[in-house]
Amino acid sequence: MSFFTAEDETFRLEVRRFIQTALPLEMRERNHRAYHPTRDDVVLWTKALQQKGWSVPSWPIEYGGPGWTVRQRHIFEEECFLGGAPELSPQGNSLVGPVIYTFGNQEQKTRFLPGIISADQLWAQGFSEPNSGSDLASLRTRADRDGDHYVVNGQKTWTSEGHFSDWLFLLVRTRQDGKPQAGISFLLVDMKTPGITVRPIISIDEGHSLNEVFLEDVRVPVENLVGEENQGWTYAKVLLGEERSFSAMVPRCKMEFERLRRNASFSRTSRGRLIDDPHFAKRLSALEIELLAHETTTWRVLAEEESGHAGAMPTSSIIKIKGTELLQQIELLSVEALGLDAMPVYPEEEYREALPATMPGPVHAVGVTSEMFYRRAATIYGGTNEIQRNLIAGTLLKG
Amino acid sequence: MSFFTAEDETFRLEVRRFIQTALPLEMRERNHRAYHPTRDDVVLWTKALQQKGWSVPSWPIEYGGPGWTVRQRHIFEEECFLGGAPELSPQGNSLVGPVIYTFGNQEQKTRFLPGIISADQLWAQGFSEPNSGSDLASLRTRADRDGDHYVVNGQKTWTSEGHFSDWLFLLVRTRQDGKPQAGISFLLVDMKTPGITVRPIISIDEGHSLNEVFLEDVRVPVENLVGEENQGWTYAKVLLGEERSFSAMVPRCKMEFERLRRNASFSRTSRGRLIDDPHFAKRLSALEIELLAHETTTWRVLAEEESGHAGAMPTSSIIKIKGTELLQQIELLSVEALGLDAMPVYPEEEYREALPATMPGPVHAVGVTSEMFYRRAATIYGGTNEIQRNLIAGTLLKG
Amino acid sequence: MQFLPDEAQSMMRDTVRRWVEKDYSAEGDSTLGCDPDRWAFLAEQGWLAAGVSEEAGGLGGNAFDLCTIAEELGRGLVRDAFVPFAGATANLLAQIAPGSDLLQELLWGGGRPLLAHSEAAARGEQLFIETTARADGDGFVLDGRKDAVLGGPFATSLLISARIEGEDGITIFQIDPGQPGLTQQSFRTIDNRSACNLVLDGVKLASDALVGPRSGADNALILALDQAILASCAEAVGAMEAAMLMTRDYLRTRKQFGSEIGKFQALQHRLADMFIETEQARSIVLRAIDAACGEDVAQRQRLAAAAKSRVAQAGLFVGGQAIQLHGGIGMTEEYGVGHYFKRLMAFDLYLGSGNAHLERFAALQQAERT
Amino acid sequence: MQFLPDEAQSMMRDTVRRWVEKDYSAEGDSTLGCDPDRWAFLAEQGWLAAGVSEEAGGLGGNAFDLCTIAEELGRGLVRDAFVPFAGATANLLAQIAPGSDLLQELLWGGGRPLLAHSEAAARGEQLFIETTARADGDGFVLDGRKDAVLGGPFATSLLISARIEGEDGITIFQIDPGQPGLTQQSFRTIDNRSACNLVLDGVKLASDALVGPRSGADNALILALDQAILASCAEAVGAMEAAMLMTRDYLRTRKQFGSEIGKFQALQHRLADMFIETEQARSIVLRAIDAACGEDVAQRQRLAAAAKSRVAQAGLFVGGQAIQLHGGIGMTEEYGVGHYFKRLMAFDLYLGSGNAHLERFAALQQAERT
Repeated sequence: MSFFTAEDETFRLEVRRFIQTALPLEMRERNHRAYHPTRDDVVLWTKALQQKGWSVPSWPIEYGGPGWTVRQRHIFEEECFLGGAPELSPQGNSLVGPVIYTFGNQEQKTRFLPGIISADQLWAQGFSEPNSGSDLASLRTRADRDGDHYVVNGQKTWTSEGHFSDWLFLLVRTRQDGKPQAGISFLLVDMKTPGITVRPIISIDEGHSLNEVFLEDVRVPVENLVGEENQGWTYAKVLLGEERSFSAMVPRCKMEFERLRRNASFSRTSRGRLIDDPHFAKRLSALEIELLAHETTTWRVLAEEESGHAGAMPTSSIIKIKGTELLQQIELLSVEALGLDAMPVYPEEEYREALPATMPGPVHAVGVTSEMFYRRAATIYGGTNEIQRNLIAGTLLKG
Repeated sequence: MSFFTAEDETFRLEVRRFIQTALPLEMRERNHRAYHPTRDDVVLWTKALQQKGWSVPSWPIEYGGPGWTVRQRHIFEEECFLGGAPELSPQGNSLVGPVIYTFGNQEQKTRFLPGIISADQLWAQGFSEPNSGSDLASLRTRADRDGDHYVVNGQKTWTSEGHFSDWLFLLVRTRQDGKPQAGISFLLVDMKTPGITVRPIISIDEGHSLNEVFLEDVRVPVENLVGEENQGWTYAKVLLGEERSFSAMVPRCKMEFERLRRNASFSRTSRGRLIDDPHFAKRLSALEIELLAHETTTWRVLAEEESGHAGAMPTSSIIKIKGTELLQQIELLSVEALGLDAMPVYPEEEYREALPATMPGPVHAVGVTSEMFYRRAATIYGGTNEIQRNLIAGTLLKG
Repeated sequence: MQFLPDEAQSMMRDTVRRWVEKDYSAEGDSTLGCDPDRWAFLAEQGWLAAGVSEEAGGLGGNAFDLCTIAEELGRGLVRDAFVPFAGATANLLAQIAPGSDLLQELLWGGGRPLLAHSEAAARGEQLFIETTARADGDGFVLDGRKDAVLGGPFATSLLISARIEGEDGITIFQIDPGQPGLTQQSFRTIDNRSACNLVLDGVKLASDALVGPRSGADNALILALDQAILASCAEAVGAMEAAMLMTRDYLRTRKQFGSEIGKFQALQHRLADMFIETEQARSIVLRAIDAACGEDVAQRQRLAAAAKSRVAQAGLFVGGQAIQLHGGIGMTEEYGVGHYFKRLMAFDLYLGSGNAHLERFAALQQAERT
Repeated sequence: MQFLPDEAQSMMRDTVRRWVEKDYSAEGDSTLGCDPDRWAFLAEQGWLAAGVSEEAGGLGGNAFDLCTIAEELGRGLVRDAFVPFAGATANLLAQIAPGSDLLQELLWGGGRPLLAHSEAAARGEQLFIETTARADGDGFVLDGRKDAVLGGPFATSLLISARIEGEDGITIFQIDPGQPGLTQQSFRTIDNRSACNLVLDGVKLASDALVGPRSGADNALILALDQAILASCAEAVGAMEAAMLMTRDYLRTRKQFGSEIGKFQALQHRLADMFIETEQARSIVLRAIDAACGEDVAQRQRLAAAAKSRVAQAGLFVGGQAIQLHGGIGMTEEYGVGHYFKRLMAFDLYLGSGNAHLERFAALQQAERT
């Protein structure tokens, strides 16, 4: 594991120690159950990190980030996951924040970045629409100029954390003619603006993290336009390209693999512990080997990013495909390993905060099945794996 | 296994007994090695069957067949495979024979059918061309009318048994305009006609069963046209649809599965016989279950054929896909089960007829690896499995 | 070997299908997981008795009849615990208590006795239980636990499997759900059914609680569980086919990049694979039904194991791809395609996972050879 | 952790690649499986010594150097037994006979000693051998057999592993190929290399035939075999990448139904999967190389097993799909894409199958935990 240097390992220890001291125990246990994070937890943890200057780990120093190397960011993310910290809200941190400091004007930077750093303002994303999934550029939500406002009408969907966010960033159509990509603009919208309705989408894990957002004559001041009108697609594309090693899900895969291994040492069979069963051990090993390979591919991508000259291949597509498919395999085996203890529903609202006095299964079963159901989305969001395979083949066949 | 009736089982015993008495022992051993059949073996065995009236098992009585039910044909084929009989030449039996008795004229029937029944004339197929594989209708070999002859020019490929056949049936282009399918005719060609050159194609098993056939100003009498000019595509399509349960490869899968099971009882490990290793037994079981399911699907298709009302679904595509993919899985595991004994080449020409005095591995290893290599073609020929999946999806999406 | 329903079975299938499509609704169900009136209707229709021989008190059908009904219920994701009652329990009682009142009321209405056999550590090993019975005067004292008893909250009496101390086989004891010493913890399953865990802590029973032969229910249990496995496989096949067709319909209508997504070849091939898996699953179930109607007990067991293994594998593939091909909408609780996946996941867990039955098949084959 | 070759390694890689592309030809090779002059050239270039430490007499490189060369040879399907000589034997001698003349002549030319260890029943269990040595006066008498010794016909002396009766460990004995009692049966492998089986029937050896510690070669053997596994994995990765690119090129040019077949999405996705598998294989090899350069012996073994398992799986997929996507032409001996599949099949069989190493990995992990 000599990908990481001695300094990296020192850094890892520092992160780990910080998490151990700063993260409340009950929050860690909650998050190890892998339910959707609550606003309270996200805010509390972001503020704790802010004390260390770590609340926006990928940002450069000049905008309030720690100025970490890519491997430091990777270590930080991994330690947070394994340590049971709630995930930082990605919408502000990884999506709109970078767009604002890269393409926004000085006023926007001053106005919006501090709220992201402190989690005083949480953000939600308004990109997808019911009829614009993989084909994002076909979006139809429109913004029409009316004096010094845009008037926005339309519908967004799959809006994570929309039910507890303060601000919304939107892709909207500001021109109807020309190529679909050409008439799109990037707007920042206060969710308290009249005309915005948020409707929850309950996902198949019975949890609530997604929402539909309806926009009806929503008046957005023109100063909330990021960059130039009709150039929003360009900004969004840069941002989607940013995700790269993030989408590899190595930390999550590791966390779930460790949970599986731990749980399999609790599961009994007629011949002893499940973990000691040679057939089970073989299946576990196949996943572990895949995880080793996948982690190494991700390190290769990190090294590429570090060296500054990314290769010609869409390596981010490989790690997105592998990470999500491996995660689903791990989680399917996790459910199977629980056996009958995976049968009960352990609903998020009853099990998230604290465990009930009586439960239909052991503590370690809580959250396993709902996490597995929820992650069926992993091969869909962030560009379906079918789209990713198109990209890989396209590059190969062109190259 | 009550798919077969008591009469069917009586019939099965009759077939089995006949094979036991009529098939020379050395021929059985040769064929259990699963190399390509020789002309001598095919002719000898066909003639033996002819004595019983069994040499063209799928033909109706009026043309010299036994008039069997589909399940009798299935039983016959299975017993022949498991009993180690050489495969009957499919070109005459299943391909050109039915075309001649369905679409040919009386003279053609009289002239050609007896030679197929007696194996006095072996046939080769000239459909595919180097640039017309899956897209057969794009074929370019042309036949131009010159008095009472066609003059044929072009090139055919993948011609099985072309090197020891007497006659060739061809799809040729007799009209250059219109839809590609519309200008194709079906010709019967004596392979001794001047202008025909046969060049062997050695396949990756290092065996010789395939050939290229070059046709240069080959003069074919017009009476050798089957049916009407430009209607050949229709005849070929009917014929390709005929294959159905044949392409399921159940008998071959069973033979290869039995060989695998037998061989795994010979293979040693540090803990005893390979067949007794629980990990290996589990992998073997997965294949056996797949084979049970596949055989049952094939029976369902047979029952459909029997009932005369085939369903709307291209069930033949399912059993083609499953049969060929399962066969490849069985054969891959067969090679792995041999371990180091699978490393030597056991070339067909040295091992087919009789085993050499000294060999680099045990008798049961002979032919296993070359068979596996050769059957990589199974998912390609007879309509690639990709084409089969297109067909299934097409029917579903239309239906 | 029967591939298609005969005329009477077709009529029954159509009746069940119509009922599922038109009349069935789980809306007003209590936490029992089923509505008593609805259940009475099922009994009246003879559906609970369809797979039980006439001698035992049933309609004289066999596994094919049972599975024909189960497939339709699976297609509609009906929540009622048809398989535990009409599959496992009815088959068990038909063997160890044919013609009994207990069986009669189960089949035709009046009572809902339910086999409670499953224990988490068994993981599909059918005779592995740790629940014990200790002789106590004329009666018995039971200790142990049963896990995830599907339909448990709806049962009017429980048939507990236990080993009498010092004896070899398994015995079935009938217990009232309100029996002192018995704790019942009900829960909702991941596929929205109702189940319970049972804890038996010194449950005292009189000698007449014993159902069937003392310490001699082993073979009957295996056959009953295998029968339930087949019926649940049939449910799964119904669910798979419905999920596959729902996906097919979605591919025909959903547009992206200017055309129906069904035009994309990669999605076409995935749909084809869903279809192939569904058909392979159907085939192995038909084969296992055929064996279940035969006399060869070893063959019955082998094929039940084969069916469970193959159908579970197909089910997770088909259910998972149904969501994948739907994209985001497939992830919503409201749209419903994900419910098939949940049912198929629950199917894998019920009565021993597909993987456990693959290992069982291998062990049976090895035992056969030696 | 090293992902890419450094400058010196890049130069070496380019030199090897150029040689493979321009100069290498197996046309005139005898049944030895390699041309002595060509082999002398490899030695001269320092390629045989690239992975051996300076102290032992090599160039001071490590597993990365060895694998860099092996990958290029695999890419070109070079038939020479580079891995058995420069991977297994050189690494073994570097441990048990560093600085010896035997190692010197292997690395720099002059002699071609070859480890002959493999026995069919071992199936990847690295220390399982049945060849025995019996003390006989000052010397020994060897009995047993070695199977499929890759490069065997080309060896000038054989290093036989055997267990001395009554002792626990493994001992290496040097034998002349012409030694009485030794029968060598040469054969051509399925991927057109040269190998032999050896039968030892009372082979009498003097005490100086012993190489390295008596009954103490076990650990060195494991490390040497694992090193050879990594080098052969690198060969396989080279072969996979070549097969993948050859397929890519074919998809770009072959036309059916009026367009390049690379336009068909199902084939595009298959190509993408071939690429992904190739990259996963490369990653696990890099990870295992990293471990091989470290001190943690348990980790080295685990990762060698992981690499073999993962690369074999990837290899059969990529090789098989390369044929499939080519269609008929892929089946011909002449066209050549099938040769990659054959090499990758042979790779799976060599030094224990991928499956055997998956089981080895699982056993090592279980041992670690207990």
